[in-house]
Amino acid sequence: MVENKYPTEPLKCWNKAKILRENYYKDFAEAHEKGGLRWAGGAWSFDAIPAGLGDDVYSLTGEPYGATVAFNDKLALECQEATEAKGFARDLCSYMRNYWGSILINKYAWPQFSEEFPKPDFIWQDHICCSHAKWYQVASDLEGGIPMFSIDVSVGPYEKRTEHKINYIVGQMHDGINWLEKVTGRDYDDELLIQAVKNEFRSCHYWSAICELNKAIPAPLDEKSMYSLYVLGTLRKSAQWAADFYEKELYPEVKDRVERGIAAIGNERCRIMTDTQPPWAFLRIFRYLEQFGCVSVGSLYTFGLIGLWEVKEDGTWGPKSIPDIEITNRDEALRALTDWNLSKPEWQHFYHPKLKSDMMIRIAKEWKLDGVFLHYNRGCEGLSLGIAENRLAIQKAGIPTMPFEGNMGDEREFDLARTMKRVDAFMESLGLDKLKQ
Amino acid sequence: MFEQFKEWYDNRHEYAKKWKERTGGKVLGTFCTYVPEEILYAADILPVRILGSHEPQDVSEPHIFAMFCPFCRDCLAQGLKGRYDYLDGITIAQSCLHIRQTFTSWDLHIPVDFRYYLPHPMHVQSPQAIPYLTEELKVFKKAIEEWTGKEISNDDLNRGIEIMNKNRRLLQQVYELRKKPNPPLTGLEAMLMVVSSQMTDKREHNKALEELLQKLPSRSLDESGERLMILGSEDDDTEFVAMVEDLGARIVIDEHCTGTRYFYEEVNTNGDALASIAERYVKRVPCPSKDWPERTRLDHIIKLAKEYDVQGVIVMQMKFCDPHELDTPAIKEALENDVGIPTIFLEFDVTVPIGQFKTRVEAFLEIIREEDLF
Amino acid sequence: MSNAESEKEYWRWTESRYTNPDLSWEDGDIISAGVDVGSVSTQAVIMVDGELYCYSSMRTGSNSPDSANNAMDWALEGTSLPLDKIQYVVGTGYGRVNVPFAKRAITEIACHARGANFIYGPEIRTVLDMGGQDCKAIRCDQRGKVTAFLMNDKCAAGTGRGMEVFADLLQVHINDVGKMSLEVDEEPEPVSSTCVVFAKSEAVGLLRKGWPKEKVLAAYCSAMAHRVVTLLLRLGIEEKFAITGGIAKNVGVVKRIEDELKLKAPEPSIDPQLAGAIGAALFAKALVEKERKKA
Amino acid sequence: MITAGIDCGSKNTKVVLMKEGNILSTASVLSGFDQEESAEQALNSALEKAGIKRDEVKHITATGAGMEAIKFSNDTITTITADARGTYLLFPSTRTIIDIGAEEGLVVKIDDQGKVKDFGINEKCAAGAGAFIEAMSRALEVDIETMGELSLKSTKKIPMNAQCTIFAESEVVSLIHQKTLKEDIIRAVHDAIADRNTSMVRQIGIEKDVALIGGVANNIGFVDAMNKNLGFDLLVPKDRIAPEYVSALGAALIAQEKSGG
Repeated sequence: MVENKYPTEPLKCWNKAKILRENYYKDFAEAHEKGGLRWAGGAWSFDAIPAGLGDDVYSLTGEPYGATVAFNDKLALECQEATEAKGFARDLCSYMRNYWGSILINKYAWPQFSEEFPKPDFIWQDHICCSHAKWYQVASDLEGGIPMFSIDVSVGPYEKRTEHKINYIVGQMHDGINWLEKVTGRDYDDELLIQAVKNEFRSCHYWSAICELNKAIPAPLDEKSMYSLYVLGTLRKSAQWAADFYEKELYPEVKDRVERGIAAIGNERCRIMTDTQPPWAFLRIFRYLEQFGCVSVGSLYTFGLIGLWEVKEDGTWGPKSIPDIEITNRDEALRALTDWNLSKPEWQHFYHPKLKSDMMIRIAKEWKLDGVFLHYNRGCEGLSLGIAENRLAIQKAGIPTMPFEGNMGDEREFDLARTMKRVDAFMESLGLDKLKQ
Repeated sequence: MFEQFKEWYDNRHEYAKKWKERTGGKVLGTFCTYVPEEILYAADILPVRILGSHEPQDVSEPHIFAMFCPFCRDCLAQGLKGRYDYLDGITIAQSCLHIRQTFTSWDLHIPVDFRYYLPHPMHVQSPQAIPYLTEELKVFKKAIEEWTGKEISNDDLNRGIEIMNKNRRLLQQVYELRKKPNPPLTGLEAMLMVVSSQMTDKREHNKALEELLQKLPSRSLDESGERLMILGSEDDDTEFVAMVEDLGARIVIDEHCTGTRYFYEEVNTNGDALASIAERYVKRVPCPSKDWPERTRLDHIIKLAKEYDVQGVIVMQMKFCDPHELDTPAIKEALENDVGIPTIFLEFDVTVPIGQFKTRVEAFLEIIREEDLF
Repeated sequence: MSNAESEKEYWRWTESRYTNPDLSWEDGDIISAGVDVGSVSTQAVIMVDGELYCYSSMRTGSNSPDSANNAMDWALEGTSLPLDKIQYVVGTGYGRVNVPFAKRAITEIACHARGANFIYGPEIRTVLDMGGQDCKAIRCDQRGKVTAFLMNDKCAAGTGRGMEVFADLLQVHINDVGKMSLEVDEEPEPVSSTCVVFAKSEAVGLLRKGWPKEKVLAAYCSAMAHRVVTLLLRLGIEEKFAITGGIAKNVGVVKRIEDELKLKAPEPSIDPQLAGAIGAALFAKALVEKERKKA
Repeated sequence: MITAGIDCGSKNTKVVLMKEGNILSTASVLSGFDQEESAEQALNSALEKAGIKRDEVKHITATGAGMEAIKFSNDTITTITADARGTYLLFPSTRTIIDIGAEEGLVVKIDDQGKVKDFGINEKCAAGAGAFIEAMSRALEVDIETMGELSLKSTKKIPMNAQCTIFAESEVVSLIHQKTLKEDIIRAVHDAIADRNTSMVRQIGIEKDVALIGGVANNIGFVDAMNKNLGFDLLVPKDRIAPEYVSALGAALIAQEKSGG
């Protein structure tokens, strides 16, 4: 048994995060009993906008839901085979297939809250990946028709944004709000919208601030734990509870861990990051890394799916500052929301892999990494977009990479044994062998 | 009658090189049919659509993850192998993720003078789409002007529109003839005709079409067999089409972006030229990646199936092409259940196992014919 | 297969021939034949007025015409029926266009549906044909005419060839594989890999773990069964449902398919591997009648 | 000091005995169900050939798919590292190694010290590996050893479509039906595997010199197809040791270091 180099201790707010996540799925299931509304959409949809319909409007975001299904391999297989029987291809987004499957077999991944899959009242989606709007087009078909609105945000990289691009998105948002009033029969409250937008600013800002703290050696958080924390932002980034959790609980605690030198992994001696969603049913691969004293400090995915970033005076990457503006009306709120979201790191590579490579190389340097794991993710063409070019660029920058194929939500396409063999070889090439346990 | 089109199709690269010598003009490679060629013709640029070669290749793997569609990898392979070395520039209009990677990898590894990524609305059913695209087209036009150093006047734009519209009109006239009980052309000939229009100077292509339309109406082929429709993403798999027609069937209509989706609608010039062009590309029969929230393509497919009196439909699914995979079940259901037209689903790769496909297509035809054996 | 291994041919199933003792071709009106040249096996079936007169079933060689000839010669062996007395021969299967004496070729899909209709009766609506190198799910009407079908020829899992590879690996005769796979107290996890080559090494791993052969076979048979069931579900099953092709004789796979579908497939009265050739022979009969009508 | 390297492949188990950097003997047996037993057999026959006793062997390092099963080895090392070490000894100018075994192909990039820089493994589909050629030799009823030279007689290039090993068989059968010459079919088989492996190598990036090791390297037809694809000649071990022994050789070398030799 080797002595740990650094002290470790569990996260205090861990259970809080767990409860917030459960409540989210509970609220969705029970929304109607509370006289509230249910909507479904993606983790990137502008959830701040339906917030203007009232405090009793609950959402179900498809990607985190699809991942929840993936954790339950029996349910996942049932869902996937149900979609295949419907004639849908196996290579489609596995979150999407898990979600459709839940509709088809009418099972909710949270049976303690609802045996049956709760049917949403309307669909509120955004669109940047080919599967975004089409996902819910099919979902609506399978549910026998649900009113759907989707906003196209694929106007190009942040650095190239112009007035007319923003107008295109804001215009759709205004149309969307009129549509929401029509399908729900409710009056829209701009004050609630403005509040939600401010919450979203806080959620995204503080999540990045938390990830920035992982620059420290030893890393206060490992990616496996980060998955359970960043998820809140993918559920409802514009919610008061999400913003408060990140700002008032998680950020201070992680800051304190850094100050006291608390490590996620006691024997940290090698730091890596990953890319794209992990194969959710096989997070034990991260435990396996610990045997080599290897910690994954995150990824562009965990940092930049919800977190927003900017280059600070000293040239390093830090949390994007919360806009110092007075929002007085709907249009201002929507414009601010649009500009804020267009800077999302995980939206940039949709236009060119170079934009992603640059960010990844920056992370590798600033977070002091020894290598990069690239998950060639058959389950997500959106985030695997350009991954081969990313690999070439990272290699060129002199950073060792370990690509491996898998699938975030369909375990039939991930081979744990083979992947572990790959890890052995990669660690060997970094000159690391297993620490005697 | 179709030799000229086949000649163009087979020797596309030689044609483009000669065109350059002859005219001293620039040749621009285009990805996807959303590129507004009107503006390119207005600038006296020759747009050529970059397509694959249907050969096994081993060069794209380092650049595009193998889960992306074979077509986008085949196209990149053409670039990496230097077959498009005569291009002065490349441009893409935003549609699916797959072909986008061909453009970006091309941008990274194959030197060309001019590269342009044209943002293009995916939400074409939104009232915001036309004004937005109009603005993007202004920026695109400006970029072209800066590149060529020549201003594009309104007359130029109208000229570009007329060249494109004429080609669309003539192709439509030929397609009209395919509605006849025994069409005077085969599916293979039609494919060579439409695909070659995407790699030749439309003015020349128009001439060839006009000559064709002189002779074609009086041409009569052997009795056509089962009337089939092919549909899917891009498709210039001449080997497959020939195989199907060798089995005695006749392909009378297609719903491919290398076919009808490319030329079906004209630009209606009313007022501002760019706005008119934008309107055409927003309102055209969409690529499935832009066909939401409504599935407008379904009605179009059924309309075609009826107009062309189709007895069976071959759904040609490009492997890993998500936008189409997301529509296929709905299309099959609409055709089979709503209008009772049998369909067969085939998954295509860069090369197709022709033997295995032959058995399937034959069996499919046996479903339609052979009543008298029972 | 290394040569050392392939010398012991566990995969080699028994070839067979048969003549119907209660039938004589002389007093028959229409004598028709079907030859099914598959990638693994070849069958020749001769029918007298639509009744099974004689047949042969043997392994396909590397040359289709020869395989067809051999099968036909063997089928006629011991009968007084000369080849030229057969009025119409239809070729089907992989080498259908290479059957020398066939007047016409019809796909195995049409022929298997027609053959299943003959073997199992007109109430069959769904046919699963598990052939040597592909697997077909077929829907048909009461006449045995195909209305829809799906084929798996992308991956060998779920094919006779895949099963042969396993018989060799485990050194269990192909005819005993199915029975043996049922000699397990409880069903093991199916093998995970769909690639036959990897399923093989996975199986080796299990044997090394000390699993008995029957357990490994069970794991493979259930994987195979599950694979074809998903194909059936994609097509949509309508009762009654029947299985044809070589694997139909593998009780281990058949039982597992039935269990997954919660459906019983009827016991075949005739070797289900003959379905294709029977269908072809019946079509040949129909074609004779068609010609007569014309005349 | 004498050390042994054992490579437990999915098909064969190979042993290399070394003394102060010199190869004493090699031996190979079919990997049975009991891999340790197979390793034992291979080791014993190698000892016999070299005329030394078991207890003279100071250190044994195992590598390959089944290395964990070899309880009597002192330690294990992954094939990646073993290949790097073994090839570097044979060809110090090597920067890229292609190792094609029965079921798996892999590429290793090494620096001028023989240290692993990057690697790639071709998994999920066996179509790029030796098992593919074996399946084809069976379908063609041609002896595996003669596949290589036969294919060199071919004058015609025909493409193979099927990806799956088993279905490539049926494609081969149909080519036979079409009366295609066997040498042309065999060439097509080699080209198909060569294509898959070149694209695996390109993925990692080609840096010369490039060495080809593993059993398939004995197949001159395949080597020829690879050379044509890459546009230059691969280094293939022959005089000092056969290509299928290079991983075991690497393991034996590591055994020497581990035991301070």
